[in-house]
Amino acid sequence: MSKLVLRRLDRNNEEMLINFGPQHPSTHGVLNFLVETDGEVMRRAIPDIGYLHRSLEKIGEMVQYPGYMPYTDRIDYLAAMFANEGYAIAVERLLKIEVPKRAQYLRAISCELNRITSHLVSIGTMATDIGAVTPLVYALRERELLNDLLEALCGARLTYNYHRIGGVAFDMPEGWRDKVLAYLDRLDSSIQEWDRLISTNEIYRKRLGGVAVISRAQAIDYGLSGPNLRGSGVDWDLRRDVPYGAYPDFSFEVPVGCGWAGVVGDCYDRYYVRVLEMAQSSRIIRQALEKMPDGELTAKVSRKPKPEAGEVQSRIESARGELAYYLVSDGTERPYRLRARTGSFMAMGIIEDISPGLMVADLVALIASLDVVAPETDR
Amino acid sequence: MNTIEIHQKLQEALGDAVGPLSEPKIDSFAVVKADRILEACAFLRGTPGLEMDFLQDLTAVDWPKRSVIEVVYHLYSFPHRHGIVLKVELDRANPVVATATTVWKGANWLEREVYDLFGVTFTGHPDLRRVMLPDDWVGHPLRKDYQEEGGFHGIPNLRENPLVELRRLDLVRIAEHLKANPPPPPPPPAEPKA
Amino acid sequence: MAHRDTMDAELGGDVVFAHTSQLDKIINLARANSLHYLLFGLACCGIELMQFGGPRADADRFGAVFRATPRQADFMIVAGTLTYKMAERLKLLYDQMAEPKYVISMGSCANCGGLFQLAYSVCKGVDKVVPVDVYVPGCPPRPEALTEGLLRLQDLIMRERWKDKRRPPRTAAGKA
Amino acid sequence: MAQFSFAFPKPGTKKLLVGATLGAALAIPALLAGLLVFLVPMVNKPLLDAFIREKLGHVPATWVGTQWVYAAALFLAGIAMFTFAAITGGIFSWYERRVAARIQSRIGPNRVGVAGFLQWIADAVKLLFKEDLVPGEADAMLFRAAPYFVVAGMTLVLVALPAGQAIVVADLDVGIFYILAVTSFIVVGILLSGWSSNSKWSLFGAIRATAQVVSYEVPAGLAILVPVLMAGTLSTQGLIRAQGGWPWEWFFFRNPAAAVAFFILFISQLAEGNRTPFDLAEAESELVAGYFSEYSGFRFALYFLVEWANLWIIGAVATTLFLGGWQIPGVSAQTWASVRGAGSFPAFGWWALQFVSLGIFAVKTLFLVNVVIWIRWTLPRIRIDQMMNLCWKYLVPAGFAAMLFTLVWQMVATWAPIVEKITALVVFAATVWVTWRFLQQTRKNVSLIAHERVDLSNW
Repeated sequence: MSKLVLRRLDRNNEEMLINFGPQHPSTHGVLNFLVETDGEVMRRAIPDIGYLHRSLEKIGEMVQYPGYMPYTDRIDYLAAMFANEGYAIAVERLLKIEVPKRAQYLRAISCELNRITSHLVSIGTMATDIGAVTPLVYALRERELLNDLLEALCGARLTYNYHRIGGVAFDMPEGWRDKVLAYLDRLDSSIQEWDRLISTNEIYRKRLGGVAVISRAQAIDYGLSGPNLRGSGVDWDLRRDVPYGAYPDFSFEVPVGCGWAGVVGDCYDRYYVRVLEMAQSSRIIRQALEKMPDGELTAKVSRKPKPEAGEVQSRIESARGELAYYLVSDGTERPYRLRARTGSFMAMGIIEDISPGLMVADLVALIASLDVVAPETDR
Repeated sequence: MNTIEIHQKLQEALGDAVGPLSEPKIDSFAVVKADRILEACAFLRGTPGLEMDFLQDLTAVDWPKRSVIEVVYHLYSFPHRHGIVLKVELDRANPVVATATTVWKGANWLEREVYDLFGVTFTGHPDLRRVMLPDDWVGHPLRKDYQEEGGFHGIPNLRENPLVELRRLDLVRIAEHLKANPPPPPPPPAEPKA
Repeated sequence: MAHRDTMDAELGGDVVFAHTSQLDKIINLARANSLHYLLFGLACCGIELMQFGGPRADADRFGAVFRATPRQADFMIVAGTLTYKMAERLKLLYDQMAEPKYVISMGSCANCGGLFQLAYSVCKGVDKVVPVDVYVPGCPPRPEALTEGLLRLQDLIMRERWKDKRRPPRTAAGKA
Repeated sequence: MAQFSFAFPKPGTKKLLVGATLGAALAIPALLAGLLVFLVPMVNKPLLDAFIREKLGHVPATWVGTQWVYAAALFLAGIAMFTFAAITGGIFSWYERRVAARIQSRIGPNRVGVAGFLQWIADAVKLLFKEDLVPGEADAMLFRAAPYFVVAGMTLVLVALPAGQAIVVADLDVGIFYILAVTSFIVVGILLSGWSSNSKWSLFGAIRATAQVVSYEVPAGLAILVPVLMAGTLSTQGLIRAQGGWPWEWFFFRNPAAAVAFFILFISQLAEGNRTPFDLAEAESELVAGYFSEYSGFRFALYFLVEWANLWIIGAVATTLFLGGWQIPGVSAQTWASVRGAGSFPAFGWWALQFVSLGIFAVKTLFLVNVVIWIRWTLPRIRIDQMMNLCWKYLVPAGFAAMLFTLVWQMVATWAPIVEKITALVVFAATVWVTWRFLQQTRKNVSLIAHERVDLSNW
């Protein structure tokens, strides 16, 4: 059993070793960082995760294929739709099922709504970590309205359990479409409000611009994905480049970081990419609502599917980067091995190498800009 | 480039260290000999035309029947948009493989996770510690034969059935009720008439 | 004396009303209306905990604001799944809080392990680690449910005598 | 369920609550104003002498009890100031929560009393009855003592801080420098609390706070020099007397450098009071709660109190130096003298005017307090190196420049007073215009989103 070996602290330099978390206002859940500092400047920050390790991969081997769907919600509670969708796509590929068009559109709509809620929390907590409390509350206010919409669609505010193997659980309720459109109008103006409130704030830009720069090569090398990768200037989006579901039917742009407040790949880029993505999500939802086809909600799937032996991987663009389910089937009713590759886990790996030389206040900005959430890192 | 072409290139470079591409049931993969995996990875990353710069996933699967632990590498290339799945089969009793951190930095944490949950040792890894579980945890839970211990540091891992507790409380309440309102003594048995 | 382990009389437990004096009532009114909670979100429920302080549920109405440090918190909302790794930290945080202190267990996972009965690393209920005053069911509970839990806690406090809630004096055996 | 039928609030409590709140809301400001107006001017040697001579019938110079009367007056004034600080601190804490809630489209505390007005009393009572916890590894004596240093620093400032024409406990000749000096007392308390807690976060916060407060004393001192140069006195009352009641008679408008100095002073005060964007010392998202992380119960209440009582000090110092203090428009020094009358005790009109001057001072101060609260709930926090940069690279040079400019300006102003008058009007007009533009822009921004607002209730 190997233990963490810490460098001997240099007492003459008055270095300190500080435990940052697991109960700390800005760790977003339960993460722990061992921070070696020399005054305000960090020597190193060592992430320590696992405080929310809920054995989800082991549970996957114990329950049947449809029964795992509620557990996927808990893999990423801020973006549960994506976790649902990724799992559903993986099992569908195992079973070789074609999903009806309407279900695919509903999946896209629900996922994009979820992406907005997730990004709202992300950018809101980011502002709070930088010291402005009000933007988070504004984000929560917007999120309440979105939660109402999602609740009307699937009956839950957070853990949706909406997607099914072969489709989705429910159709849109009556009048839902108009409410969504009304909300999207509101969203566009709230993004403007958000820009005026915080994105263009000089202190905010100074705090984030040029801080904790992750270069393009580094981002790829460390396996970052999603907004973090795009923040580093890599033009990559699975929805566009490896299309799945209904995404080929929609036209949208992929925002890429270009050094809005300093250098490409700094915290501000990662932050602002998320703000822009919300607007793109709204664009996708409008198109999907417009083109919504009629048809079945689910394909015909047996209640206890028994896929043939083999293995698949499904990749989707979650709010926190690439979410990939790796499923190994041995021909029984239960998965032989279930593995979820998540964006946050990969993002945690880079913190230790980026942290030297940053200030303690920058660590907070770095964690927030990478948008790591505990369930995704720990599962 | 599709998977078959990539596999061909890999086989040309490494010879018989690369096994055949699995029968494409659903997703196909190639098994590489454990001592050559690093070479295969470096080849796939470095060769122009392949450039697998993205270690998309690294995980393991436990096969107790075959007495094998498979380490699975999902590789992908951003510039060329193609990918391949490599596998390494390790001895279940003593799973050791070279680390891929020299090729992709991102492998660091993925390998730590595999070490933590499967007990696979990655030689040359800079910081091989448990990542999910406490340092003094016993066993590697994602192995198929993992037996759960009875709790951790004195915290029990079982919870009593709430119904049992409710029934006990019910009995207590009935007893107290009887104590407070003792039932009237049973009427004396009627004397049989003579 | 009001006990921590009061169970509903419906379930056979005893709810004993304390004989509170007028002074106790005034103190209790102040205590019940100024409950600061420890900012401590564990899992999914942590997000609902955030919404609990947000515009619609607005816990601030009841005088409940968050404090980041356990020393200044009056009650702890254990929001989410408690793993073994975290359980020891939770106990530490609980010990660091100043008396009188309360615990609200939020969500099924915190109540009994909930969905994660099969998990090898999840503690089956917060009450295995710290005493719990109010259980809020749900997975995750809505902010409204948590507000109800807060009101229940206020009820509980109103029925207490302040003196009973003090930490016992330190014994010779060691520091408390 | 029957067992939870404890009605709270009980039927009938509501009327009581409304009554109590309204009573408190009226009585507390009245009490405070009364305390200030009637107790504080008593700390005045001629007045006390007259009191002894005419009401007690003794000769002050020879009577044994004279010193006792002086001491009693001082004691009463001290009590008055401390009560004032405690109660304004409490009310500000409630007020800030309400304002913050409105800024964040929430409601804010509204259960304890009408609009939650008595919330601060509930908080205070709760904290009094909470366990006073001393961490096992802490330096117990210093840990216990530290809050008192902070409270003492805050209270000592109030001694020389005026609130009305005669409402100042001690009109010191070096008043404003005395304020600068005793403010540093707070640093001692902060450093002690951080050190003695034996917690790394506390220490971090304390070091940050110390660095910040000590650094920002420099620009604050330089900015204070500008009005001092203009008035030619260090006495706080003297500074106010050198200004006038109308806005263009304030130092802020009379000298362009003074306007700059006002902002330097205001920023420095935000930093010294640990308010956003300079709340690095108690940065919740970085340092848990900063230097008072380990404090609980009563001792935490003291920090709590100082934090909000500081709001008044921030506003009052800026008002005194730049915004004309208690000066009533159109009431000159001669008017004050004539209203007072020639008797040994002031006439009734004088007391009434005291109330007016207190009111004017309070309005200006509360305006600044509002600005501080508004800034706190809007802006993010700056980083420590940026904070130091701002201080040493921008504020200190600007402070020096403002001081030197003022030296020249004063010569010009004595040579041709009309220049000063014209400048005052121009600067005043410019300020009005900027304010007007700001309000217009705000209205425009609000209208951009207002028409699409959806009710927050479940739609």
